[in-house]
Amino acid sequence: MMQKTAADDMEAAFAVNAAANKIILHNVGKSYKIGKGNFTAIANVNITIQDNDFACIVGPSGCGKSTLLHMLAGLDFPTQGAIWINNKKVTSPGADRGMVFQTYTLFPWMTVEDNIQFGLKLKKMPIKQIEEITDKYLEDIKLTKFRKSYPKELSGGMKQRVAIARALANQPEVILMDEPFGALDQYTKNRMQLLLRELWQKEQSTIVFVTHDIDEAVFLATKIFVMDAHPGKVKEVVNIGIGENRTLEVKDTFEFIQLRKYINELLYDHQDDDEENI
Amino acid sequence: MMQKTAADDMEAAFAVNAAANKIILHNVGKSYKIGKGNFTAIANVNITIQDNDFACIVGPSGCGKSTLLHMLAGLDFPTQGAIWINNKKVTSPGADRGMVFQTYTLFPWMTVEDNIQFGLKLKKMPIKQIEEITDKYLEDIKLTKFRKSYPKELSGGMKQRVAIARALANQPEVILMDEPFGALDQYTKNRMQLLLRELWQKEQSTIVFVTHDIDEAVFLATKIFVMDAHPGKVKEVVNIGIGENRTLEVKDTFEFIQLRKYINELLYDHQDDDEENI
Amino acid sequence: MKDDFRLRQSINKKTYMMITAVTFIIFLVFWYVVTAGGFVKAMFLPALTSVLKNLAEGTADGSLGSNTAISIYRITMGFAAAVALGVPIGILCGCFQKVEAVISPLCEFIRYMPVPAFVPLVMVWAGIGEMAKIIVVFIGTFFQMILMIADDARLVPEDLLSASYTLGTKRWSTIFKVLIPAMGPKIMLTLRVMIGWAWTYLVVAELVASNSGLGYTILKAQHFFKTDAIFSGILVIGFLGLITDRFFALLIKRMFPWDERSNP
Amino acid sequence: MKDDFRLRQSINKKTYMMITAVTFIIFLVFWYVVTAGGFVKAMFLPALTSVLKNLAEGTADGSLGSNTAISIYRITMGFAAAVALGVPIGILCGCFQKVEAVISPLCEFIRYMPVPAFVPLVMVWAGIGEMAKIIVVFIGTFFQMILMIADDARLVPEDLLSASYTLGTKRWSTIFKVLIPAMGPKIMLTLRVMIGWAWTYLVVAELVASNSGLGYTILKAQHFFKTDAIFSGILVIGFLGLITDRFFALLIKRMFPWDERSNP
Amino acid sequence: GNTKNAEQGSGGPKGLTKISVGFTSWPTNMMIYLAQEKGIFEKNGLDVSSEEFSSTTESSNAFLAENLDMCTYPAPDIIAPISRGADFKVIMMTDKSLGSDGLVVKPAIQRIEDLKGKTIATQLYSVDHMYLLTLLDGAGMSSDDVNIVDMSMSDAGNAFLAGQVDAASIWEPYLSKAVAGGGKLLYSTKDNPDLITDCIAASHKFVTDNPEAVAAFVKSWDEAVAYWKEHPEESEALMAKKMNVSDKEFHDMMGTLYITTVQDSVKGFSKAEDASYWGYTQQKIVTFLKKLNVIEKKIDAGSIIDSTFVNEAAK
Ligand SMILES: Nc1ncnc2c1ncn2[C@@H]1O[C@H](COP(=O)(O)OP(=O)(O)OP(=O)(O)O)[C@@H](O)[C@H]1O
Ligand SMILES: Nc1ncnc2c1ncn2[C@@H]1O[C@H](COP(=O)(O)OP(=O)(O)OP(=O)(O)O)[C@@H](O)[C@H]1O
Ligand SMILES: [Mg+2]
Ligand SMILES: [Mg+2]
Repeated sequence: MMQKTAADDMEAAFAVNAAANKIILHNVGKSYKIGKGNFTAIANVNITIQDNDFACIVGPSGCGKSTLLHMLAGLDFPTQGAIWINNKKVTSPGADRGMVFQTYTLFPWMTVEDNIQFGLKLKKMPIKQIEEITDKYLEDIKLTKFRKSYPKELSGGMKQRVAIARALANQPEVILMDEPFGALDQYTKNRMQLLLRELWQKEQSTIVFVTHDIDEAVFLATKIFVMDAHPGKVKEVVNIGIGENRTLEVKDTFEFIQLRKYINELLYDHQDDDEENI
Repeated sequence: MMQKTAADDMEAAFAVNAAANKIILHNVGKSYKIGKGNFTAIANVNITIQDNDFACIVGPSGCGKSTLLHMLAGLDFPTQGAIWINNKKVTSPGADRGMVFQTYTLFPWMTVEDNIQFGLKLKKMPIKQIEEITDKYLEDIKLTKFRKSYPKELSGGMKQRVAIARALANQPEVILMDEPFGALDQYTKNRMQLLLRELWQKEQSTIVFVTHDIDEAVFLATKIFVMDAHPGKVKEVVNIGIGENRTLEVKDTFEFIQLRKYINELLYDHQDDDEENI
Repeated sequence: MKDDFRLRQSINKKTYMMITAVTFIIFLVFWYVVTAGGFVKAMFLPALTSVLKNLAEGTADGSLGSNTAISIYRITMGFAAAVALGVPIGILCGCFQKVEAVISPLCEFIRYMPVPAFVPLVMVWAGIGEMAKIIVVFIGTFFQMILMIADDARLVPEDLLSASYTLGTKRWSTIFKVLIPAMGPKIMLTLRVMIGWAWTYLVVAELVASNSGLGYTILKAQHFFKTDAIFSGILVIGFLGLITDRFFALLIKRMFPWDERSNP
Repeated sequence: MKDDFRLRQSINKKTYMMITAVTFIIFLVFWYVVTAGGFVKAMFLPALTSVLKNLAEGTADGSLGSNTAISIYRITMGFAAAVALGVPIGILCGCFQKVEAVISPLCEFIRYMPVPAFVPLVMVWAGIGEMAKIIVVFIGTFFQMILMIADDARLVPEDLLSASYTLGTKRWSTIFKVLIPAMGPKIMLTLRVMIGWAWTYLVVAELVASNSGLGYTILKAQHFFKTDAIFSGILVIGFLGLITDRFFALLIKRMFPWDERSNP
Repeated sequence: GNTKNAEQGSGGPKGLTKISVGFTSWPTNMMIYLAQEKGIFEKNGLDVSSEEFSSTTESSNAFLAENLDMCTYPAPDIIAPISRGADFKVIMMTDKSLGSDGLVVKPAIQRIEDLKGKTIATQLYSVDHMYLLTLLDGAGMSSDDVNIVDMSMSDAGNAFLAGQVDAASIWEPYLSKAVAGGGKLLYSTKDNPDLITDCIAASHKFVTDNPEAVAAFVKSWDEAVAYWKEHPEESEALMAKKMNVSDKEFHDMMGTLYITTVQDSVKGFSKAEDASYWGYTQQKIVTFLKKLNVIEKKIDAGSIIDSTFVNEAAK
């Protein structure tokens, strides 16, 4: 194990020199023990993501998207290969990589407000600034009136919005989001998409965003990773060149529709028989 | 309390005579105690749903859609008004109203297979038939290979598919679904939509389906209830008259696009200032 | 809602109280009838009236009050010490497998040992003063507490911890800001269980050279088989227990308004 | 992974075992040095060697074996009875507030009562045979068990019950097919706690007219201040406890492969 | 004499010497309370802290753990600790059993021989166990012929009353209770008064360091006994209250005891080859306990006695 890691390190050092990449996944694989056997969830993923990239990951259910994000966050570790962020191997989670989880993970003993402020207080930010940021995000997610509510008093979509605000308010360098807008209505979703784009441009952060909504992916991303299942792997990387000042109108442009169609085809291509042949 | 219920009963008897409705919500309201105050989640909802209707509910996050479904299921009770299903006041949950929840509620100690068979075994269905149904649904949700897996070994979308199969396999008269396809990729989602339509036509069941995806709502529904928030109420009922033998192609028809646009407008109409004015 | 078969439906608070009151009254009436009617010898079960008389006498001459006070003092001190040490150690055990490897097997080993067996040793180590009684209560609860609190720590959902790491908590901030608040309701439930346990050690603790306390009163009464005195001691302890338990239940409800299970 | 500060990281099984072994060895060495070095009088802390000698003698003449056997029998019977009655009643308590209103306050009342106080009463009620000892263990665990199991039942997520209602379970089928399986791991944890508790009542139980058993051996040794015999009794009980606990831990891991917390 | 040595300078409020005495709930031991209430200890320069225990096991353990300076003992319970190396001296006798120990049986039983195969409750290795064996021996039987169950004295009495056993060899107050509850007193120690005695022990260290205090204690005790003899009703009322029994019960119990004076102790501590010598009866107990394997090595019972103080007080 140790030896292998050393070898990986060398290879990676090489990769790192080759380009100033923000995130590097080198030969990443993940398998789970099930009973006595092994189940390979992800195999041989090689990805590089540049600084200030907005990377979207799409792929069939169960292809390993959540697993990948967990590994980027340092919450789980690859059983093969390694991950580098900022030229440092990922060995633990940290505030530099904020995450919005697929399930609701609000702290149930904190009010909406306290949930949002959690990371900021940890950083010992001045109270006035904390208040400002909280107010701004409460406004953005339209939950100002619910600032004193506990998570158990919120609907599914409301919880999800709070979780998004909590992660973003913390201003992480890398933002990892696992189907964050899944339980939102179209209107709120659109608003959140615009907000996220805006934020990303302003903060120059790097975002890795998992979604099933191809429209969403094309609208948001600078790069889309299309994944395949059994075992999970990256099928193709699509660069999205539709300009960076996107408004909702961009969705009606020819380029956009072409891209959406292309990715759709990539995804649906012989999927029917695929999932059953593990 | 008792007196009020009696009065309601009389009113309802009237309503019941007026039309052979499957589901009647009469003046339904729901409020929660928060601290010392009261929060009205839903107010004055009057809905009737006919037998073999496919009713979709759309509305902004937090408008009370989940609450409504819970009350239909008999898991929660209105604080005002009453609900009748099959001319019987809803006082308890039952196998006649199957439900897919917004959060994953698989039984963690059961394998995928056992989860799906749970309701069938309760009904003491012959084992051979149980096996047949299980096989069919495992096939439909493309998880045959995972039949012996425990929920903790599944991804979010896989769990959701199992929950759907579990509810449908039980063949309830009324099917209540709370954003069931939220975590599915487009391809699986489309497949599940077709499957659901097919099933609904074959079994002549009545479906109440909550979604944020207006496309999905228009494609599936015979009737769409558009809700408004704070307090939650039904803003408009839209009948969907695009024929009953729908394929995916229907989504490109003029009628479909018109309907989608109409509902979009209904929803987005002055939403900006709405949510903040409770 | 006649046909509502759902479990854990909360009933009206008044109804609850009434059912409880009726239960206790039936209990007392039964006791009264059985003893007053002479169906059971006083030796097996003292007459309700003579127990009440005993209690009245104790109240009148102040001995009941002072015995209760000293017993409460001993239990409280012993229990407080066990909490002050046991809860932090338990949390560490639940958080770090290396700590667990040191502490857990040792506690598993010791917690089975019958406390009365330690009484002579406690006297050797701690003398025969108040400290000895407090130590007996401590020994009886400490090791168990560590294991139970460690279990509680293990039951905190991993998701919450993951979320907190990504928001920037390190080892200790995760423990203080996330794990402990999340464990809150469970810790209180555990303490509620444990305080009852502490009381059951009262008699053992007051074996050690005491001439006061409820446990001592019971021991003394046992010597002369004064069943009425035994029963009045037992009843007073039971009553204190009931109050403590209700107090804890209320406290848990108040302390954790956010918890769905404490406040359904 | 040097800078991995996450909590509850599982360590290598061998490392765990080694740490534990080292802990126990340090413990034993310390004991040996302190006693053999004459730092502590034998009357206060017997020499490790004399305790081992005592154990060896007991093993040789078979008395240790037979005393252990009879004690295990008593504890097992009393505990089994408490489980057989306490678990179902506890579940009912957790499911139905009306049952809770009857049972819970009564249990809260009784569970605080010191078991030794009941010893003379148990004797007059149940005689001086094995039954009396079994009843003492039963009393010591039964009431507590009801309350703890009721808490366990209350901690089952409402979501799971809701799901099961909509799939057609009624009151009893929900309990048997959903609530109990979902409680499984928690029930086992509770039983694991309780069996340790049962053992601590051994000395009290064997106060009642016995002339065999580990508790009895300890009592007699106490009377004559045979610290080595007291210690060997205590150690044997602790050792049995350690085995039981490890057995339970393994059982829980095996029984609930589906549970993320039992099988992280 | 009024003792006040350097070590105790910080002692009581009035420069009294501190002594801690452990004892059990036994009528004679209530004399300690009498001496305390009547100011006898104080008058003799002592500040006695009285530590009451629920059984001899506890009091003895506390004493051996050096938490007490003195401790009361039923005679046989002294042997085991001494044989295990405990270092203390018996400084005085306090009472002799004069019917306060006995064998109570169900009414149907007429003679010792009728006990064959019956269940008898007693506390193993106690005087009353020995007493039972003596009685069985006298009838040509042994412990194998009966079923002896080991119980504490109070439990044995209660078990008999509850009808759980056929006979019990027990001491007061359980004995009278058992008789009052319908039991038949088959034999009691009225017939052999020297067999069973109670005494007070003091740690060797305390005796060496504070001989005056020990002497003062013996003197005080004797004065308390004298006070009781002069004012029996007042004294017994006080002692009964401390023991948590009625005056009558207490009086009855005292009737089954011979409360020894220092003169009796002097006599009992003088070497002789019969039961009048305390050491003689105790030596028999040593043999008995050795046979039962309770003690590993034989000791010389006479060597435990320190008669200095009773001799001095008797002068
Ligand atoms: N236990 C509760 N206590 C207080 N308020 C509650 C509680 N449960 C729900 N609410 C409130 O009721 C309203 C409706 O909630 P509900 O879950 O039905 O919304 P929803 O329409 O399903 O939203 P979403 O689309 O986000 O799932 C919300 O505003 C929520 O804050
Ligand atoms: N603890 C586990 N044990 C065994 N297999 C697991 C475990 N966790 C995940 N898997 C498997 O790993 C694969 C990838 O899971 P993952 O959650 O990453 O999928 P996903 O791409 O996020 O899917 P979805 O879109 O449905 O959320 C799945 O096939 C799943 O069965
Ligand atoms: Mg996922
Ligand atoms: Mg909802």
